[in-house]
Formats: sequence, C-alpha cells, structure tokens
Amino acid sequence: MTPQAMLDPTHTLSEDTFYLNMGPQHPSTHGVLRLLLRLSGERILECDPVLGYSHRGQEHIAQNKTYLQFLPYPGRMDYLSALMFNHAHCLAVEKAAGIAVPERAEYIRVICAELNRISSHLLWLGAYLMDLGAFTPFLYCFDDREDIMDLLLPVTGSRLTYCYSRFGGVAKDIDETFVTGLRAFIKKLRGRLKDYDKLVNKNVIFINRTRDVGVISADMARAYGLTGPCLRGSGVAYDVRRAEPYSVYPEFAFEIPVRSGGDCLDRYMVRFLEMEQSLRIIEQALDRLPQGPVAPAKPVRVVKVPAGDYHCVYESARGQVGIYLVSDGGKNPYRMKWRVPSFSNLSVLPKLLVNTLVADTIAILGSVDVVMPEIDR
Amino acid sequence: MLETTLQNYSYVLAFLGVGFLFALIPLVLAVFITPRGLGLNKLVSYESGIVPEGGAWIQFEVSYYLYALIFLAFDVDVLYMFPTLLAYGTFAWRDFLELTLFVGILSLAIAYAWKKGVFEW
Amino acid sequence: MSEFTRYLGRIASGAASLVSGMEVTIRYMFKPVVTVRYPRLRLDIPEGFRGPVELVTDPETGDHNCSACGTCARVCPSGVISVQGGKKKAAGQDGEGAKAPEDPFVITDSFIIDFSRCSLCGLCVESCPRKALRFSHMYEQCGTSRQVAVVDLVARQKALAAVGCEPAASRPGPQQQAAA
Amino acid sequence: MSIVDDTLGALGQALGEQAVAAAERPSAGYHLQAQVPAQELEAVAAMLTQKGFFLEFVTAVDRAQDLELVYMFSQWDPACRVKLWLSVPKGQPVPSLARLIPAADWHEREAFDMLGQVFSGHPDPRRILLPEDADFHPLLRDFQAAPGPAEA
Amino acid sequence: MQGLMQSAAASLSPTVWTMVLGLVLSLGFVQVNALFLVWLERKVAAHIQLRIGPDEVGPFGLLQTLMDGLKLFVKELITPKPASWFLFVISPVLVFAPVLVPFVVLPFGQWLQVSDMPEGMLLIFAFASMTVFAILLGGWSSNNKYALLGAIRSVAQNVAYEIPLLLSAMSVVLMARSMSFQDIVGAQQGVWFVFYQPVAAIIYLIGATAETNRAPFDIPEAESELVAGFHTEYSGMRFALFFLAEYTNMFIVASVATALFFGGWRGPFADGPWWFLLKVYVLIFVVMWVRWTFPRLRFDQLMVFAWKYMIPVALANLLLTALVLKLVA
Repeated sequence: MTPQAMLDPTHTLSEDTFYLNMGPQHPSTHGVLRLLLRLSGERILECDPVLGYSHRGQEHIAQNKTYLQFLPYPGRMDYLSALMFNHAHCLAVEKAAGIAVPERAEYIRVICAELNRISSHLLWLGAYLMDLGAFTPFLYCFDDREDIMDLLLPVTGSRLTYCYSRFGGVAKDIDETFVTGLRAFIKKLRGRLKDYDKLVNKNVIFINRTRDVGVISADMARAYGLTGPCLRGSGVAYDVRRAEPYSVYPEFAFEIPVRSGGDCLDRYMVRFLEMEQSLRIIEQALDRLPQGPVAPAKPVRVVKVPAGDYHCVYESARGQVGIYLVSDGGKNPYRMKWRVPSFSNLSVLPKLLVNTLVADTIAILGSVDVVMPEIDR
Repeated sequence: MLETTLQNYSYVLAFLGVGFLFALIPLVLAVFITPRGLGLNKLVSYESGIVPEGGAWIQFEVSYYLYALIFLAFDVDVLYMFPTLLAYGTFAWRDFLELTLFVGILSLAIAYAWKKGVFEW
Repeated sequence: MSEFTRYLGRIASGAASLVSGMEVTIRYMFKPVVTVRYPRLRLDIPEGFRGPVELVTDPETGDHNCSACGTCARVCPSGVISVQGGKKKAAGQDGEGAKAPEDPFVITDSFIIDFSRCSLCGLCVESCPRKALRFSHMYEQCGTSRQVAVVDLVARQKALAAVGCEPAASRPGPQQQAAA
Repeated sequence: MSIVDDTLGALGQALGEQAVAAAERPSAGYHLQAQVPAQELEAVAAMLTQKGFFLEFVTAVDRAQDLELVYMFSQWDPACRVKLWLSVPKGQPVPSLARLIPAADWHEREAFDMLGQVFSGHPDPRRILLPEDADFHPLLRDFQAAPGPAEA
Repeated sequence: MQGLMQSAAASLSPTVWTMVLGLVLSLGFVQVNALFLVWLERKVAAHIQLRIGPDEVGPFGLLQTLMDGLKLFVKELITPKPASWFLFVISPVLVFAPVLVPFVVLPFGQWLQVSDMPEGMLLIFAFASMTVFAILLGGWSSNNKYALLGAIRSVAQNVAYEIPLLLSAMSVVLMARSMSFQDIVGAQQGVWFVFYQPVAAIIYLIGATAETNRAPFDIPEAESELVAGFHTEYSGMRFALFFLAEYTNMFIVASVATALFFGGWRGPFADGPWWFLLKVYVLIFVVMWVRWTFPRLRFDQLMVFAWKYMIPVALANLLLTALVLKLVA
C-alpha cells in the first residue's frame, strides 16, 4: 500500500492491519518526528515519516533579515552543533563577500567547532544508549558535555545555542584559563572514552542490538545523498574537512574513521572514533595557536554580496551542510537554501525500516542521528 | 496430614483474599478522593499525541503463539519432574537412566523447534 | 565439536563483556557526585555569560550612557529593542542663554526590551557606539505571561537607584551567591 | 583527465557547449554549471548518477515570472560539484527525478511545499514540512507571513 | 467427612492466630519493603550515575517514596474510553492479590515462617506466574497499541523464563530431596548450594530478573520503544499497585534465591532473619546494579537467549547434578 493510501481517511482498515503512530510525543523519536508504522506483530511492513512539527520558516526569515541579523538563526536549526552552523553561515557570507578572517580567529573557530562536535556526539551517544535501554551512559555523557559547556560558556556566553562567530572573526578572544581547562578536559575525556569502550562498545547486548541492523550499503547511501557518519559507516571516506577543506583544517593531521559494514554498530563506531580525532585536532590547534587579532579592526556590520549565487559546504556533526546563497546585491539574501544533513539522512529511513522489528526502529533511527529542528528548519 | 494440608491451604486462601482486599480498598478510596473528568481528551487512548487509527483489539502475529505452544508442552513436562526428583536416589541407577531418557526426549523438542526455525524471527 | 566450543565461547565472551561493564558502573558508584544542589548551592557565573541585556551604570554620573541613537534597535535580528529619546536641553538652562555643550545633552526616555524574543546573540552589545549596553548575569527568569518579559531598562535603573540598590545588583559576585 | 574536465566534456556533449560553463570554484562553491532544458533533465541526471554523482539538494529560486530550479550534484572524491539549473514559468511542471534518484524524493517535495513547483510523475506529491491543508508557498517572494503572537 | 470438619475446627484457633499475625506482619513488610526498595533503587541508580538521588524528604530522602505514593493516591484515575472498563479496573487488583501468598512460606528465619509447607517452593512459583495474567489483562483491556505489545511481550517472556527458573530450582530440589524451605535451608548447614550449583544459581538469577521484568529484560515496559508498555494507560493508584507488585515480586524472587542457593537465614555468628534479609538485599542490589549497567535486549534475542542458552544449559546442569549425586552416593 502506498503512503497516500495510508493517510486516506476513506481507506477502511482491514481486520489485521496494525497501525502505530510513533511520535510526535514519544520518548525516542528525538524531538517531534512522527513515524506512521504499519505492523504485523512487531514487524514493520511500512513506515511513513511525517515531518514539519517544528518548522519555523528559517529560509523565509533569512530573506527578510540582513546577513548580520540572520547570524543567530542557524544555531537554532541544529541546536546540538550550533557553533558549527553559526560558523557555516559566517563562512558562506565571508566567501561570497570576500571578507578576510585573521588566522587566530580561524584557529579559535576550529577549536570551538570541534568541541561542539564532541559535545554533539556525546549527547548522541548518551541518547542512543538510552534508546537501547541503558540509562547510565547517558548521564556519564552529560557529565562530559557539562565540562565542554563550562569551557565554552565564558568564551561564547551561552551553553547550547551559541552565536559566537562574526563576519571576519569571532566575538571574543579565548584566554589562558580556556586553554588550560581544555587541555585538562582532553585528558579527562580520553580516560572516559576508555570507560565507554568497556561499558558499551564491548557489551554483548549492545553489539547484538546493533550489528547487522539497519544496513546501508555504499550505493544506497549515494542514492539517498547521505553524508556524515552515516556515509562513513557505509565505507565511504568522505568528509568535507578533507575533500573540500575550509578554514584552517588543511593544517591538521587527522584521520577520517571509516567502517565498511553500514549497520548501526558501524555508524556508532564512526562517531565514537571521531571524538578521538576531534581531540587530536584540538590539541594540534592549541599547540599552534597564533597570536593576533580575532576580529577585523572595524567590525563588519553591513555586508555587500555581489549579485550571483554562491554555494558553501561545511561538515557538521551530522554531515554535510550546504548553504546555497543567491544574492541580488541587496542588504538581505535574495534566497538562502540550507541543505541540512539530517534531511537527506532521514530520507533513507522508510526504506531501511521495512521488515525490521519495533525495537530496531529505535536503534536505526537513533543511529542515523537526526535533529528535527534541523530537518524542519 | 490432611489436617495440616487443610490448615496450610487456609493460609494461602486467607493471604490471597487479604491481598485482594488490600489492593481493592485503596482503589475504592481513591475513587472518592481523586479529581475526575478534567478534560475529555484524557479519555482518548495514548498514541504519541495522535488520535489512534483503529483499536488495539486485532488479530495478532502468530509467532508469539508458537512460543506459547512450545512453552505449554515443555512446562507441563517439566512439572512432572518434581515428584521424580523428590524420589530420586531410592533406586540404584534406574532413576538416573529414566531421568536422562525423559530429559533427552524433552531436549528433542527444543532441538526440533530450533531446527524448524521457531526461534528465528 | 567446534560448533559446541564456539557455543561455549560465545557464552564466556559474552559473560566477560558484561562483567567488565559492571566493573565500570561500580567504580563510578564510589566516585564523588557531580550534582550541584541548586538552589541551595549556586555556581559562579563566568564573566562572559550572556544574560538579558542591561544598561551600564557609569560610576561617575551614576547614570547610563545611552544616547538613544538606536543602533542596537536597528541591528537586532528579532526587534527586541525599542529606544525613545533624543537631544534635549539641560534642565534649568534657558533656550538662548545657554551655550550648547560640546556633548549634546541627551535624554533617553525609555529603553524597552522584550526578552521573550531575544536570542542573546550579542549584536546590540557589540554595536553600541558608547558601550552603554552589557549582558547581565541574571539567569533565573520565569513569568506567567509574555508581558513579564517586556522591561523598560531606564525605568528599572531609576527604580533600583531610588531604593539605593548597587548598580551591579544584577551581577552578584561569588560571595553573595554563597550567602544565598 | 580530471573528473571536472571529464564531466565538462560529457555535459557539453549532452547539452551543447554554450549551455555548460566552468565556475569560479573558490567563491561560487561549485565547479561546473549547466542550463538544462526540462526535457533533457532526466537524461542528464541519469548520466551524472552513472558517473557516481549524488544529489545534494533540489531547490528553486523565485525570479518574478519564472522559477529557477537548481539541482546540485556532487562527487565525493575527487570533489566535483555540478549545478544544473533551469528556468520554468510558474505553474509549469517539471519531470520528477524521484524514481531515478531516491534522494530527489524529499527534496522535490520540499521545493513543491516551499515554492509550489510541481514535479510531474512524483510518486508521493504531498507537502512535506507544512501542514497538509496549507494553501500557500512561503518562499515565493510575494508571500507575507501572518503576524505572530508577539506582534499581534 | 464429619471428622474432617471437626478436626479442622479443632485446629482453628492456633491457625487463626498465626494467620492474623502473619498477615499483619506480611502486609506491613510489603509496604515498608516497597518503600525501601524504591528508595534504594533511586539511590543506587543515582550514585552509579554520579548523582545524589532523593535526599530532601526525611533523613537521606527515605520518606520520598512515601510522598510519591501519597501523590499517586490522590491522582486522577483515568479510564480511557476505548478500554474494556471492568478488566481495566480489575487488573491492578489482580496483579497485587497473588504477591501476598508467597509470604506464607518465605523462610525469614527458622521460626519466622507462617507455615513450612512441603510444597512451598512450588507454591511460590505457581503464584509468581499469576502476575502475568494480570499484566496480559491490563495490557489488552487498555485497548492501546503500546500496552498490547507490552502485554504480549510480557507473556512470551514470562513463559519462556519460567522454564529455566524451574529447572535451576530442580537442581536444588535434587540435592535437598525436598521442596520445603526449612529442609532446603537445613541442607545448607555447611556449604551453601551456590558453591555446588553455581550454574543453577546464575540461571536462576537471570531467570528471576526476566520474570520480574527488570532491565535488561524490561522489554514489556521498554520505555524507549513502548512508552510505558502494558501500564501506559494506568494512572494514580492503579499505577501504584503495578509498581508495588513489581517491587514485592523482586523481593520474593530474591528471597527464594537466598533460600535456595545462599543458605537462607544461616550465617556466621548467629543464624537468624537478619542474615536472610541482608542476603536478600544484597541480591537485590546486584539486580539493581545490573539494571543500571546494561542496555535492553531485543525481544527475539531475549527469547533466543532463553531457548538456546538458558534452557539447554539448565537441562545439562540438572543431568550433571543427577549423575554426580549417583556417583558420590
């Protein structure tokens, strides 16, 4: 039966079709995703995701704000990696308008973005384990995340929805306390990652729940336009930071973790290993942190973007963010399309869920790691 | 002997009855204390915030019943073993042999179901 | 036979993984708790924290530095700020007799923020030419209507000054927090 | 021969040299762009898919009388990004790529939802983000948002 | 027949006294135990997770559960429109009614037992498995899809784990030659059965965890999948009864484990109920520790685990016990 027929009010339910609404008010649909499932027992025959519960018209807002005024909004799309979306917006506008960024600011941006990536992955790790029924790792992850927030709070002024990057720099310089605190945190997190490894990665129940569940092949990932850890879990070593480097990423040595199986365990492991790589990037950035200004002498308030269209890509915690900017030379963007990773990543779900169990639904949805406000925008 | 048994079962009966009352009384009391009828939407079945499409009283997948069937066959057999075990040791090797035979036949049931793929979903 | 050894091996390795997991949790059980007993105990708010914006009180004049230029209102993404006021004559000075002072005397009648729409991006604070705005350190904000979030900062500053409140009352230092 | 030149050649062969152009990669963010007639769209998309491209997004830009449809195709490694675009009068359907490229499914639904572009032959042409009963397309330039609770 | 009646009447008066005393003590214990266990669970969970847990109400937060119970007592009892009214209302009562019966035979001490029935162990298993009827009724009568899935999972799980539970208990019966708890505890004069029967003890504990629907076997109420499983629609006191029954069941299975494998009320220095309670709570602590460590199994894995691992191992263990007994005898 097609999805339209599922929603058709005149369609009569036969005796043994079992429809189940999972979400929008459900403990593990990660926000307000609604999955309309057709079941046979606990086996899923068909899944129809219903989106848009947190649609706020971000692209419409962008058309009605100046480039500067839109600055706080991207952080509200993917609120778990707000710094990165904030950075991405600045990057897109800087590239289009040709604004130079001091080197120290680039380093600070990268450090903060990688910290944000770790905190996003930590939250995902905890939430994923909670989806699988283990509550305790969730709180360990939040404990680690708390450290990241404590580090970022004095610098960015916020704990979650950061608005830190400015056109041509960052809002505030980092100080010695931040650097020493960060080095201590790196050491602590490395110890914690070992504990997670023992508590989760080797756990036989966890492995049984995730291995060979929700397998995405590389071809399937390509067909659905998957990016980020979902793609790297399927054996494709694609990372925007490597493929089309931006900011100062070319200066750092880091690996792109890749797993070839494409199942939930592989996606999990990719994210888990990425945290270690982010730590490596941060360490290198701290070692080489140059002196100098962090913002242009004269703050950029009015941005002149020559008429034309521009495209900018960015690797967020969930995959490739694409900002397609059309300018008519005016104060506001003429059109600003945000290609968000979760949107494409989630689109594979209906295909993936067929013939799995209800418990797998949660495991697969969690492993894809979607943020609903990012999808709904 | 019979007397003690009767006495014992009178305990069981009493505990069962009191347990029943003990659960019932707070429920009855709660009816008088608790607020009622605040909003009709509460009376709709919960289904993640969406009005449910169709009820839950439907034909259900068979695999659960398969488990129930194996269980029935198995559990009843297992229960027969209790008296056997109580009398175990009164014979030389005969009781061990019989127990082994019985368990062996029981195991065949699992082996059969295993081979038939009852445990695979 | 190898099938059977593998069967036993699965049991053994599975059990071992479970035991190692339990070792982690029992170790954490005897670690110190990280919970802060809010509201009995409060953490220090770092200097860079962004609370709702407030007017900086000039220690010399005891008044704010706002000149009602409206830059903040124009740059604000969400239309949070509305400022009213302008150049005025100083009180007690006659129209023609007084010479215009070098710095024109400015009165800001009202500086209204609607915090319910503020995203704390910091553009207003950064854009203020006279550095008259800063972030407060207030973080306990709740109300029962949208109107509660609409505050006239000028009026509030006056009211606070009238009751002799310290200008920095909205940014309690560590000592005050420990007492609270 | 680099992937960019290769693709440039292949696109030029399919669409004619003058329709295809290399772009200023550092500022524009894509390597190639090509204007595609609506009837060629499926063939070109199939050709790019064959070459290992994946579809990043589909969107549209409101240009007064016309809608400018943008299809961004990308290649992972080495990086190559191709922008296909076409101008269609508002209200005129364009063939859907959803059957060819599953990724196009949701993106085309979004383009319909936001800008009202109809894709003919789409397997599931519902709105995706807005409610089913919405009667507007918010990213059209003449759309005015209703005041929110704070303004009202 | 007449003689029978007379003898029953004659034996009435001491019986009545034991009965009343036993009932009062058991009821009181069930209450206090549930309050304590809920508190303990929250404290254990909290400290494992680097938190404090309840500590505001009463000393160490001990009265928190009481307050929660009172709150539940005055909460609205919602009966959903589509539910089957009578069954929906009666199932919380049915889930609680049988949990008192095992207290007839639980051996708190040598003299602290209502009655040492010769079929004591069987009685407990019989009544413990009645809970599943109430859960099925409650889940089905809710007419809620989550509740239905939870109820069906619950039944399948309970019946599957009943068998290894019985089989591991059988190994003990084989060694003690009795099903009366006093005899079983008595047989552990020198060495606890857990040292003779480690495999049976582990199987019993796993099976008991599953029987009481505790994590990692909490799939009937798996909150990340089925929201609250079979008690999704239950509120207020009805929910509290499910809760109370769950924690009492936990105590019962841990008591049985103590009596079967850990020497019951026996211990160094002085035998007595204190040893019994200590062992029970230590076992419960382990069960809680497990719960706050592991993820949840998937339903089919749970069933496979029971049928492919637990039952064959338990059967082998039983046969081995029988063989060894023959050899040493």
